[in-house]
Amino acid sequence: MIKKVLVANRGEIAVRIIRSCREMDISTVAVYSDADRSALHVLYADEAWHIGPSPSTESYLNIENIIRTAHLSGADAIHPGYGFLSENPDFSARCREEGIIFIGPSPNAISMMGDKITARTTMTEAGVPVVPGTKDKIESEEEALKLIGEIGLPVMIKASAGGGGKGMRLVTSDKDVTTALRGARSEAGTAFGDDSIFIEKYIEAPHHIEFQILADSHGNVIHLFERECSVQRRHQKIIEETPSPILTPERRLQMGEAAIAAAKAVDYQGAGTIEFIVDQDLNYYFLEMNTRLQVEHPITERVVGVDLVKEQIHIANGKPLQLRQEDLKQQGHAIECRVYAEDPDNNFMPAPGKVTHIDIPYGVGVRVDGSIYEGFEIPLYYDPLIAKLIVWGKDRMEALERSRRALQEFKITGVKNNLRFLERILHAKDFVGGNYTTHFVEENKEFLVNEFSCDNHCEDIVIITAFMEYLRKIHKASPKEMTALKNNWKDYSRVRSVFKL
Amino acid sequence: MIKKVLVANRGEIAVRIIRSCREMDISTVAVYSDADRSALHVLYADEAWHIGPSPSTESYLNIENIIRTAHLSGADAIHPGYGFLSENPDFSARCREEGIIFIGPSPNAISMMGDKITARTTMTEAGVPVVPGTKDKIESEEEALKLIGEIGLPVMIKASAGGGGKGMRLVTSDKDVTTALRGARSEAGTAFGDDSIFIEKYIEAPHHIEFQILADSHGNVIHLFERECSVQRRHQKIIEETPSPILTPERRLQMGEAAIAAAKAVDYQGAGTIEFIVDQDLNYYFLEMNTRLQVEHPITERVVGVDLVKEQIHIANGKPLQLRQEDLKQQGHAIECRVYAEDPDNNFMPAPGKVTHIDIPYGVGVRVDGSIYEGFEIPLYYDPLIAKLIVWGKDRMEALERSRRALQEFKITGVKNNLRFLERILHAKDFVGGNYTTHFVEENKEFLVNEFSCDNHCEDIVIITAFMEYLRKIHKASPKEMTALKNNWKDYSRVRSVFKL
Amino acid sequence: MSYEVKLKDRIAKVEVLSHQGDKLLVSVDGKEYALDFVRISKGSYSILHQNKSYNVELIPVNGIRKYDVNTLKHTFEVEIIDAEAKYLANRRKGQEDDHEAVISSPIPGKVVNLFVKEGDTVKAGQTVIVIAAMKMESEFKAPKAGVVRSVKAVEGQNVEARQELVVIEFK
Amino acid sequence: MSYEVKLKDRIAKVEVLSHQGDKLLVSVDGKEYALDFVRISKGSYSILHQNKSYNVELIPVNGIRKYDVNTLKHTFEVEIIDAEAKYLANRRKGQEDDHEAVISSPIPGKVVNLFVKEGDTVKAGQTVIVIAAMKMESEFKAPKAGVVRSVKAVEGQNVEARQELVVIEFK
Repeated sequence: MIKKVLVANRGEIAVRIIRSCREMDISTVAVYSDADRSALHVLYADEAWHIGPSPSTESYLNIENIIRTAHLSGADAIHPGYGFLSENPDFSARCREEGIIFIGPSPNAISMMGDKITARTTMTEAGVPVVPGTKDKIESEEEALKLIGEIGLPVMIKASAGGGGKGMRLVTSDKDVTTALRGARSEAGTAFGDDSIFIEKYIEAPHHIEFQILADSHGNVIHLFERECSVQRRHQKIIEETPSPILTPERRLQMGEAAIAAAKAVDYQGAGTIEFIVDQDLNYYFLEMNTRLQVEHPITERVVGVDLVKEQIHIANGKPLQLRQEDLKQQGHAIECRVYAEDPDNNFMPAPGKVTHIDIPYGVGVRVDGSIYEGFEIPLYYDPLIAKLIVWGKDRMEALERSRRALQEFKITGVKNNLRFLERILHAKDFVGGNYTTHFVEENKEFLVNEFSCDNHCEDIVIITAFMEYLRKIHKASPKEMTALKNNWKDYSRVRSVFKL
Repeated sequence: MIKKVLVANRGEIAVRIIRSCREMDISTVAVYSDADRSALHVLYADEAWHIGPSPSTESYLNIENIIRTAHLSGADAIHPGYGFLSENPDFSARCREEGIIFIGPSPNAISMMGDKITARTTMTEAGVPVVPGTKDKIESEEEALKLIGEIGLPVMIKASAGGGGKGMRLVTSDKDVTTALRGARSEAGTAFGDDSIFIEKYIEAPHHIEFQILADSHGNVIHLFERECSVQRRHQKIIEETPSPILTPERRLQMGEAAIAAAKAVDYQGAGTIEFIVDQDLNYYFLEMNTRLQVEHPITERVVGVDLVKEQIHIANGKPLQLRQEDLKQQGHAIECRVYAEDPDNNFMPAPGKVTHIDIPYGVGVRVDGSIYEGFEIPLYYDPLIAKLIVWGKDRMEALERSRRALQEFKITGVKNNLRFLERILHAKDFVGGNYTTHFVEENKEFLVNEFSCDNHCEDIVIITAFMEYLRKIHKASPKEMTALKNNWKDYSRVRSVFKL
Repeated sequence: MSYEVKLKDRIAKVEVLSHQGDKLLVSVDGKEYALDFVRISKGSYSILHQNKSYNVELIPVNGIRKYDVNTLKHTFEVEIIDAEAKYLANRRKGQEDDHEAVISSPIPGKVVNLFVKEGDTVKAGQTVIVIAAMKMESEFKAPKAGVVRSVKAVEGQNVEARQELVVIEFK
Repeated sequence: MSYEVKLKDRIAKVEVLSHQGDKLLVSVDGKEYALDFVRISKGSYSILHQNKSYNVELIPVNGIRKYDVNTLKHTFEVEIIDAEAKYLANRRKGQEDDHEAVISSPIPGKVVNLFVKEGDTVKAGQTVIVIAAMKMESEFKAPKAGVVRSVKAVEGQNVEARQELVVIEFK
């Protein structure tokens, strides 16, 4: 039984893991780089050990230092969180060698899912659908035409040696096939000196939908339903929800079974996520597997009623799953908004700096996971994710309305952040409608960067208040100046007749 | 349809009601007394209107001022919260006369349940069990003996004119009946000049268990299961949980049906609570009905998955209930801890004053409803309830462990409070075991007021830190003094050889 | 260069031995502590001692000598005893009056129960009076055994803050 | 006794007409406001205007003239324009250089995509370069139409904070 866990991570996920450990009466060891001496996970853990300089390659990615710290602190297990070493098969292997429990899957499962081509082959063999197409080079036009016939339009033709969009052609109609093929090959030949191509089914309006699975060491695998993650900007998820507003119960069942088959195919143990790309007709294709906890795991926790970190620890302890597939249900609806320290008005540039003030939303159905506090200096070395707002409602509409209410109350001052951008998303027609694709942010760009208009008078009230505070401070700084000011006010009130409410 | 709600209350419940209104896009009007100009409900509402001086009789209980404010502000409905005017039939009636929707039951339902004798009679007629005994005076020994035979031992004999324990006798054994009867009557005669008595079944180890009900204006009544409220101090609830750890599914079903029958008997509309007293054999007796929202309603919200304030508003709008009894389920377990500004070390005396610092717990399964902020001055005119911690877990053990974790993180500084006392309750063997009665606090008094022992070194660390802060401040106050101090340090380090980590 | 610091009933002698950057060497009642000592924001410190992490919040109480202190698991009241504090403590001691107890309520309320009358003998811990204030009931008990010398409260009536309610003369 | 206050592009003239207790009469651009104006804690005010409730939080930004401001529904940056601010603004104006744009990243990162080379013509809003920093990708666009005068970045390579990456000369 695990008694002391070293959390090989930082930020909100480290804090979140420590919370569950504390509830289980497990001791916790935080590790920190130079930049993180004052980080919340250091303050919150039972122990804190320094593991190196600020750049993560020298600290949070430094396997030697982390293993040494585990031994020195007497930790019997390591939780890798997400990112950093969480999907590094060498780290998982190294923990095993050192007699430390790695709270995650085997090195082999990580490796198989980490390599795109192995993963694709393994999935095909397990009967899990992958995006139709070929990963072998195509060298002749006949071969290409035959394959396009099999896959069906639309397809994307890509140069094997490609990059930067060169040699890429989208084909949506039969009459364009030959022209596109020739164009792509010729462009590829010119640009890269190699005119071989790949052909892949083009998903026009893709949804990113993933399934949470749990697998124990006794061969039991269950899924905890899906998360809809199509609100993305440059492949970075921004808002996730569950259930997905587009899935039917039948399709959910099928995809859940596919997710379980995928996990079984690599003899998976622990918590993992199978990502699918889904088209408008609800055809679904395996994209990849994340062999770790996801940032967005709390929405699953909320609708299924489970603490995923605790489940991970139980599995790592060799216990059989207590949850049975037939008992699991999606209760209501949950939405997660990711709060980034970034500037939506300036290319979404990450915005490290000092947090001067925070207002956190409370009340029914609201959970906030975060890693900042007033006075905290967000370091520039790591991910700018600083908090997550997880909101539950009895149905999607309530979750949406509650998320808006919570975002309105959520304020982080001192560093630029995307809170108002998130609020805009929750008011965008496509999001409210529920049928949005991974193109959502791009398609709604203008709406999303607009500001909410101010109430009547509200600008003036803000101006007045700031001004009064300024006068107050001047007064404190120099009483003399203020006395003059006060007399002036008296003059005014004399002239204008005294006002009474 | 209600568009603007006046919340005729203050504190956490006013804030909580405004939150749900905001999610429903309903405007909110706060009312405040002199003492509450800076209270959170005033800051949080869309509008705020002054209704009178600090004593609640002149403000929150002033029907005229509240009705006038509703008209002036254009509110079409009033939510009374709990306490204050919430169970005042005249207020409910007055709202009706004035064409304002009262979010609560009819004056008649309030009156019938407000009068103990009418309520008892009505319940008996509706087939809801009440505590066996008589409310009519008994004047002869024969009559008394006959009744005791019917009720069964133990019974409590009480003087009709009684008070202060005089003329009271607990009878647990047949052989004592006659002696006790005569003793009680003689004592009563001497003390009050009236030797008539009452006889009531004595519940030895009583549990206080209540059922939440919802009733719409179309005759639909459902119950949302029970809340176990036996942790009390001087009839003041401290911790509530749901499900009750002692109820069986069969008994839960019966009591739920009894609760529905009770509500139907008074043609109830809105949210209400039927309180039962339950003995160790799970015999249950109607105690009273609270014709309003309860302080502890959030634990029901959490396990049933419903926003009770929104349901109240839907019912007030004349909508039929969307929830059906057969769909309702208790999901997991929830515990509420009531945070009072009171001093457990000094007779639990309420402790008004200025809040200087707050640390609020976060993370999975944690909800905090409150009405204080840093810098807020808790007024001495009202209830000392300042916050509620509502924690959910997949089962009772998880809810308990998570509540402990959350309470550990919860800090309110500047005013005395019962946070540590609450934490002690969650460690008390009787509470952990789950079979505790309304005598729990009294029986565990010594355990509950003890302190948690400090970790090794932790006192010393606290002493050092306070001392260093003191030196820092002295230094800021008088640089000269500190320079001398610094030199002193140098001397010491020279003598003792420089220390390096 | 050592000070006394009071925590609960304990008075500890504290002495800073060296302080360079975040490295602090200090002794408490002769026991030495080598700490990584960092001020993380106003009134908030992170202390690592042999890799144990302590997060200590200090909230000043009237001035710079007294603090309400929070750690993750505990809360304390701490007082630095400087010359002024010593003087005040000595003066208080001189005035202490230990032959009677005056029971009063710190805030206004209403007498719910009054269990004694003048001349009654009371045991230590016996409930003397119950006051309701801010909707809560508080029981006031006799701190030691004694005799009720005077009763100024009436059941059912309101009382002011700090009003004398019951005086108990100790035996 | 009037000041100018800047909020977004607007510069408003503010004048206190009277202030007695919590009652404040003030004009903004000639419009009068009668307010119930209460400071509730450090940097936090409650304002009632015709019974509308405004809760305004002010977080000072370097000194006393600039504030980040939160209301329940909005956030703003506000600046009080006093003599010093006017002087600074005038000086800035003189230095302003509007015939070219220098694209740089405020924090260190890595060039993910570089879409232009020296001599390329760019349209207003066209993405010029994509930088990854703190694991996030940011697109930098041409503010106006122009010609790329110089490129100092290389795809796949790291860049320093404020390093000149691409210079666009406006037409």
